[in-house]
Amino acid sequence: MRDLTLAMRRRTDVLTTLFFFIIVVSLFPLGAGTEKMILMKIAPGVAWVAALLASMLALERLFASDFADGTLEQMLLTPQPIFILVLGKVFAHWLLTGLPLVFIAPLVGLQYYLPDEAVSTMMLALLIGTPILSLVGAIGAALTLGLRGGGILLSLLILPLYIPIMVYGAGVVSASATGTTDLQAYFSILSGFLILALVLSPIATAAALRISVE
Amino acid sequence: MLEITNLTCSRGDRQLFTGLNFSLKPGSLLYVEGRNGTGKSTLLRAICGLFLADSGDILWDGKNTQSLAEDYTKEVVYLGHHNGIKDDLSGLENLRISTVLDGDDVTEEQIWNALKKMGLKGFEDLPTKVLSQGQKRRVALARLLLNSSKLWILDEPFTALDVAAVDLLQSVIADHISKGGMVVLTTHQEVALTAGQIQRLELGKKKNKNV
Amino acid sequence: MSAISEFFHAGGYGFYIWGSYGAAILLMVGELTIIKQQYRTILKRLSRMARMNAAEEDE
Amino acid sequence: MSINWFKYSSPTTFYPLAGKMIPFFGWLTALLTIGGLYWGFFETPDTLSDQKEYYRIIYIHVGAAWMSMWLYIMMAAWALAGLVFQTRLSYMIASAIAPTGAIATFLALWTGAFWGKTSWGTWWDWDPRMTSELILLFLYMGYMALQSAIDDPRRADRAAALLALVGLVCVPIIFWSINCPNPNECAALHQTSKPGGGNMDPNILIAMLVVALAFWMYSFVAVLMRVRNIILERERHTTWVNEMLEDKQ
Repeated sequence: MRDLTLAMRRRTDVLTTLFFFIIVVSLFPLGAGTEKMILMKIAPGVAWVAALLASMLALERLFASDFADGTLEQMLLTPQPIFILVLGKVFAHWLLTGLPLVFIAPLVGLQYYLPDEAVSTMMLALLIGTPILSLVGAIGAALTLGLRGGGILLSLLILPLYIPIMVYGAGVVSASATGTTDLQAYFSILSGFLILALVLSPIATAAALRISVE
Repeated sequence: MLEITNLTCSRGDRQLFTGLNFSLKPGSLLYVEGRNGTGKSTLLRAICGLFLADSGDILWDGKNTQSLAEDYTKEVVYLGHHNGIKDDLSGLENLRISTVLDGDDVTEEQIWNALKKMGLKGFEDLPTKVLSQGQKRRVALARLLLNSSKLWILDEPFTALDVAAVDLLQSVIADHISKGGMVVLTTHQEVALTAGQIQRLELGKKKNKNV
Repeated sequence: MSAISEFFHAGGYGFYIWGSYGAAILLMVGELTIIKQQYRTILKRLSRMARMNAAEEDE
Repeated sequence: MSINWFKYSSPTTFYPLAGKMIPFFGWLTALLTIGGLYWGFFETPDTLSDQKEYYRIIYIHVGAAWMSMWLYIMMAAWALAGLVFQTRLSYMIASAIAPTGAIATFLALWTGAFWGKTSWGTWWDWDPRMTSELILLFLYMGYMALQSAIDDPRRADRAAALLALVGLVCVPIIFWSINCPNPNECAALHQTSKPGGGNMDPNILIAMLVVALAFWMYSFVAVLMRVRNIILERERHTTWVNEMLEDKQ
């Protein structure tokens, strides 16, 4: 799709997000002490908070450039249903910010002494969870389009909505790190969230875009 | 056929116009006049569906445009203050994307021809950020040549264009109207429009006249 | 100890109880006062604007 | 002929109507507060089985907590009405509810902290209910922040309304996720530290309900007063506002 070709021309964005994630994750041990037990305990939470923030970072620009040069107006006027276009954009956002985090997750596991099963659990959880972050975030990005201080406002609006994903995303990693094997329920809930977000978020985002473009 | 009945629009706390009525038949041009801030752009955006009017209806062939949704946007091409082109992409890529999104079946060759006709020969595959304002405008206007939509809504299409390009655009508009198309446009420049049936609508007066 | 001070003492929990009730009264009365204040300033400003407009029309 | 339900949805007719309703709800608030608190302080025992006199915080705590949630639902409902019917008044009411809702939420947290200090020995605990209230406060803040960040009132109204609806969809999910972070043993986490259920003194229950009702009436007063402000502010260019101003002079 269009957004991918466009996004590929700004490859540095991917690296920025990725390095942001790595830096945030690396800072925690320096602040909280490098004791193995503590690190293992906070690892899931840290990884998810860093993922939330990294995903927020690029959200602000999700529709901003299209808004500025008028292509967003044009997209709203095409005979394509808007939610398809929104899905395309969100998918591009996820490919560039969410997917890299999944692959970088083993590094977190290394830094925080996580057992192997926990690392693979974390990768799977991030794989399901990060698209939800992109989807929900898109609503906020559409609402704060073109506003002064939109980035800060965006985090104020969206971060509370991220809580459930973080609770279960981090919960499943903790559970797996402490040796629980029954993780099915966590993944069912996360997948449920994903389906819900896939259905509702593009509609809400499309409505928000219409409001903001006016 | 485009019909506007009892349209009322406001921006912020201010009411721009109320109870606006007019209709536009195939093969005619509507020239929206008025001073700055009288709601010309808003009216145009309301017609194409980007702006939600306070009240009133916009009918396309007798049907409400809001319920027609995609069936209506298919028939409309809008060109606003922004060119709606991506700086990072070339003129060629920009047009290819917009034609795909518009659902028009356009060949690569047609795009080259359209750009050539707009006087952009040799600039086709440069990123548009290296082009001048007028050249960017021409890329945007090239969309008109590739589009099969009936209704053109042009907000200040003549800005940033040189004399030759103004003439060219005029002939393009005239051509579209002679083929039974409709054009709604605003302009601050006094441009001699030669196209067939011309209607004028002046905004910002106490009563809206329909000539 | 009189009955009233005993009542306010509330078995040693006076601070907590009156801390809660005090906050409630403060916030609610405060909210209403602020709205009332806003109302007055809006009215004042609007009537000033109306007078200004009337003066302009007279000229 | 059918009744014109939309008659009162116009700010012009609603403004004087609200003005007439405010004193009515005001008196109701005062009456219910005095009645409820009298009942709660003088007709109830000083000590419950495990709680001492501090349990009297309950009257305002529960009232505020109920109102905070109810007001959010009402706010989202008016927002929805605004988006569906395109009535400006609905947006105005929705945005008038937000600050009162935020205050109720804050009050619930504040009184909760005082209660927590006496009953659990700590000002703050990551108790699911308190955490939920905190999140609710964030949602109110987000709504107000978005509304005030947008200069164009039309866009502000509609964007904030959409946000309220999105919040409404997410609220149950958020609360539920806080309540049972471990889906395998959800029920075990439910706290029963508050005096509730079957063994509550009926007098306390009555007082609690009456005070909660007083809170409700109070929020009517505050919201109606604020709506009047918003109407005046937004409609200042219209003739009816100017005529009304002339009448007052």
